[in-house]
Amino acid sequence: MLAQIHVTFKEGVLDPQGKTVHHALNDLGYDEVLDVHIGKYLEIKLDSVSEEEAEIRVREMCERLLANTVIESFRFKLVSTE
Amino acid sequence: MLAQIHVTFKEGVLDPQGKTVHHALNDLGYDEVLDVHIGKYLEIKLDSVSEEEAEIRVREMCERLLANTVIESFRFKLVSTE
Amino acid sequence: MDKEPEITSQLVKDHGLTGEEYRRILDLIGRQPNFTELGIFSVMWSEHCSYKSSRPFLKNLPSEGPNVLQGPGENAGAIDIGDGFAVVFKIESHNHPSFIEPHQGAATGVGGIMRDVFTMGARPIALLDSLRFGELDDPRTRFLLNGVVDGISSYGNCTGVPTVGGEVYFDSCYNGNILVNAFCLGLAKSDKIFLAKAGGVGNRILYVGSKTGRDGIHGASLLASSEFDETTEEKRPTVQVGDPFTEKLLIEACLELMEFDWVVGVQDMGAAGLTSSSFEMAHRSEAGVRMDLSKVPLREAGMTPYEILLSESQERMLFVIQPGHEEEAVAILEKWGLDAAIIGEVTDESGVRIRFNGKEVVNLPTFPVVDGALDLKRETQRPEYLDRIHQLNLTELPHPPRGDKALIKLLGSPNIASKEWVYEQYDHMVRLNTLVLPGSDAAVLRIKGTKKAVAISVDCNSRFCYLDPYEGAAIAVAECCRNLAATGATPIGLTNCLNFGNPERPEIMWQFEQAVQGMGDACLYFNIPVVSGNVSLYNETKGEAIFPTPTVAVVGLIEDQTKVMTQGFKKPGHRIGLIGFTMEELGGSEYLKVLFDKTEGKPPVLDRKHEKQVQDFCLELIQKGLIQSAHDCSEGGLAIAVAESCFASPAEGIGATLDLESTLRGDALLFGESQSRIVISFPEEFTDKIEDLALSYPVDFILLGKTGGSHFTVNINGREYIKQEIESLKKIWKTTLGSYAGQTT
Amino acid sequence: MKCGIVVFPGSNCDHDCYHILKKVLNQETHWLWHKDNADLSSFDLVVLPGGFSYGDYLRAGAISRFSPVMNSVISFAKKGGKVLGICNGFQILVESGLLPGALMQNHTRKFICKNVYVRVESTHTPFTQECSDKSVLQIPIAHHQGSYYIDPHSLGDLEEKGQILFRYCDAEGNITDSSNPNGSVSSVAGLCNAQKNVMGMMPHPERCADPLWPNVDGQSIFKSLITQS
Ligand SMILES: Nc1ncnc2c1ncn2[C@@H]1O[C@H](COP(=O)(O)OP(=O)(O)O)[C@@H](O)[C@H]1O
Ligand SMILES: [Mg+2]
Repeated sequence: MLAQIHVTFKEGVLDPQGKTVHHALNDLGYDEVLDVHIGKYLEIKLDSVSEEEAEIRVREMCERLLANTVIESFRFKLVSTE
Repeated sequence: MLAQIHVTFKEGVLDPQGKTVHHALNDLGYDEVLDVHIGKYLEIKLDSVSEEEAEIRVREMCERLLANTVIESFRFKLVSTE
Repeated sequence: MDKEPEITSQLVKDHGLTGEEYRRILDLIGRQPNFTELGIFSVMWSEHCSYKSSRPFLKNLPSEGPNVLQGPGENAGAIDIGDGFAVVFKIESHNHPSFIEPHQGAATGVGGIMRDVFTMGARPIALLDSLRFGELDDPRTRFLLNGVVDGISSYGNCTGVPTVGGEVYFDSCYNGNILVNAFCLGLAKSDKIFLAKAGGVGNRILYVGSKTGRDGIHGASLLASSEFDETTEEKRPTVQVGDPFTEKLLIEACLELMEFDWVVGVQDMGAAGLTSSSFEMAHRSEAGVRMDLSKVPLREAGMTPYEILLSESQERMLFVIQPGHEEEAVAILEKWGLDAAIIGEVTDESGVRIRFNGKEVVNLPTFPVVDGALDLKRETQRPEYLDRIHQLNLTELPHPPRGDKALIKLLGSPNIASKEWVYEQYDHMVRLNTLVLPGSDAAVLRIKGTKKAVAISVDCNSRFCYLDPYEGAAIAVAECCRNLAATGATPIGLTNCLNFGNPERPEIMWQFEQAVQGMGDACLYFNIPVVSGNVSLYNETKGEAIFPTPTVAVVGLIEDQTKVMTQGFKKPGHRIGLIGFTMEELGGSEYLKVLFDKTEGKPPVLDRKHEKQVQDFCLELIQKGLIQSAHDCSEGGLAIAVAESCFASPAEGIGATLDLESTLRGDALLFGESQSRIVISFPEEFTDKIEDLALSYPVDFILLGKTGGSHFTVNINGREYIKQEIESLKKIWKTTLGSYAGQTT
Repeated sequence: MKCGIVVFPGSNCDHDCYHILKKVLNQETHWLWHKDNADLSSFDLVVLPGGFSYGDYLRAGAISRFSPVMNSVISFAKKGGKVLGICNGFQILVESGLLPGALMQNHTRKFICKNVYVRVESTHTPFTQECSDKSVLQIPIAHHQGSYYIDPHSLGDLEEKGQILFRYCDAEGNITDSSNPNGSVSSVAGLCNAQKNVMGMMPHPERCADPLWPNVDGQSIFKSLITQS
């Protein structure tokens, strides 16, 4: 099983990196760029576990370690690797 | 239009962050974690452009700035925001 | 725009204002405030902004001196150091935000204190941080330690300001309330210190820096003005994210702007953001201000005037400039890629009037807002715990025949162990000024273009303050100055950060009163002006307050930058001596805590006169080039001081043999924390000179032994008390903190 | 020697390089602003200093390499002009393709500021000719993304052509795992291009070149350049 996790800043939280890259893209001539947000993408390979269990465990991993829930939110998808 | 971009390390390039998080998860008791890879996730909001054009432009942005193709590979998806 | 909420007693309460305070507002402005105005009073009358509990006490701190250019009351204090330069410095807390989100909390703390300094026209050249965490086995401690250090590292390093020193302590009293106190020192031309003034009618108000977002509304002001409880989690969105890159640009751009004489005043937007900066500037200049919030650069759509005024978005400043220079100013800011906008002007009215989308939304006189909060006459009462804990009976304490075990345990205590794991994550060398790197008693920075150097130390033994807040605070001042003396510096000024529990409890206010008194008396005695400071109250969770922690940072001056002393032994075969006098004092010591888990007894006695002589003597030895190392005795006492001098030698470890004669208990002699002691080393041939000089002061001075060999050996009255290999001792001392921080669980 | 020091937004060792070149070594030294597409033909040396240009956002050096001044630096280098990239400057050089490989996050995942030892691996370059071969220099590092990466094939190439100039080592000059502070491939601390006129290194020689401190090991690099012009 593979967990694909996206961790991004919560709405309204300043994203300095996104802001700077946004400016850089505009400066490079990509005027069509209206906004940039930068987050993390994690892929976690899991040993044989049921989907229900994985769901619970991965959520827990995100809350405990992978996301900083004070300023970040996360979402994930479980993909079978068989 | 929204471009959802994933930038990840190429095969064979060591991902120190992924390795550390892997260890940390095991230490926390998540023994089912077999491997962790950490990359970047970018969301770029684009002004009205055709999908074909966006495809070309976003690929270019990735190659020029968003990914370092010496060590990273990227993939992206365009999502209509209407 | 949505209709504003109606003012109800519940709404007033939600804004942290008491009924009495609300009635006072009605009295002062003669009408009901609207919603936005209520928000303004709420932040400006909060404990954090108004100092309503602490101000009556702070008046007792001495703040004057011939070289003081600016004392308390501005963004930071300033002291003339000669040669046309002034140092500008301040320390400030970011405790509550750091507990909620350690990385961003600590990072924005660093950003805030730097802005306080460069607001005054000074280039920040040094940062220090005083950190306190809960006990090691508290599950959150490791997470908080890593997060805070990471936050300071990422912010300080990116701005190119070296973090040159600090302190780190662990104690269970900080389990629910960590302390993150950040200090910044800047260098300015002594005749170009900028103040937060609005100046004359017609001057323009220029907004500079990041755009305003919804972050941190009621952040510093409310967070820092109430205790933590179960609802703290809900306050989370008030945490702000820092952008050190923008801060770096802001430093450069602001310093460039301040070269021009059409810049009238500057104020950073810290706690209570645009509100406090505009009201305070107007108030100080007895001027009026008109602003139009529609001109403020915004990050988010649909923000209300309430939100714009109360936002605590980081990396923003307010400038007041003379009319006619708007374009010049904006051009400089654009060159640095910063947002800038003229948002208002100075008027001859006596209040602040604010418009938004063509409508007036605020019209308030400045006095009620800035100075209207009544000083609270908080009750004080001596806490009962004191009588209980003062009873420490040393005869009941086991007294082992050898000290090896205790030494090893102390070296592995995170309070004593090397802080290398922390300061290696900080760029402590950038700008090429750091003459004494972290790891010695005080940091020393040369002042380019002069022969001078400044030394900085930050200190507080809060265990002593818990046992006796008056003595504890005085000891903090003395120890800080002693740290400076050990590097060759004379104290010139002090800043403090007073971290205490809930001021509504009379016992806490008693601690506060005592500590301020102790600090003030010590400063008077040592003749050190207190030029800036900060108060952090409500460091308390579910009724458990932290130990009183009046952190002090003292800045000292070294006239000749080539005469700087460090704590490491330099060569084998040098003599080791002790300036000062050792008594049987184990109260409040790290030894008592680590070996017996006790925080008891009375703190060591501080004899101020003796302290001063010890410091002066040490300074003279350094001036005359008679000694090769100096290190003050603090936590862990004499044994730890000598061990640290062994570890810090350039040869990665020189041994030492001490031959002591004493009637004291061995543990008190070696691990007791008697004040006013400095360990020195020197070439044998200077022994007589040093002894003669000691007699002339007079100051206690004894020979302890010699450097050399690969062991740390201590003999007491001819019997071996400690013998350990330096290499293995050093390993414990060096790796303790890092291996703790590096574990995951 | 006429030196130019590029100032990117977020550069913070620019003043330190200036201090060493101008005040300590008495060289003619000028600032080069990142927005200017300057004519560099009269310069003998261009320095890309350390710091956090563009906050190191996205990747260290990724954004700065598009600064207008980099066009000038690239054509200056192509014509044989000497370019020295220190720390962030090194990162910019690899991002811009003037030097091969990439700089990744330290394997410790932490910023590291401390003194390290490096061994001089080649003295046949304008940057190291004043050093003695295999000598050990003590130079501070201060970086978060300093772990040098290059594929094994290209690494062999670098070695063959003598492009590796510095390797992390212990005080005696031994290359060991424990003396590699950041996990760099083959302990590489600094390298140059095939033409030997562009050099990048993670350690900060400007931090050990002022005689006010006892260690002036960094001077040998600047003196190599000065001797030459
Ligand atoms: N948080 C920190 N940041 C930077 N340096 C630190 C920190 N904590 C401790 N240090 C450094 O470690 C050394 C020892 O600290 P400490 O034991 O508190 O010294 P002292 O007892 O002499 O005041 C000092 O040089 C100090 O600056
Ligand atoms: Mg000390």
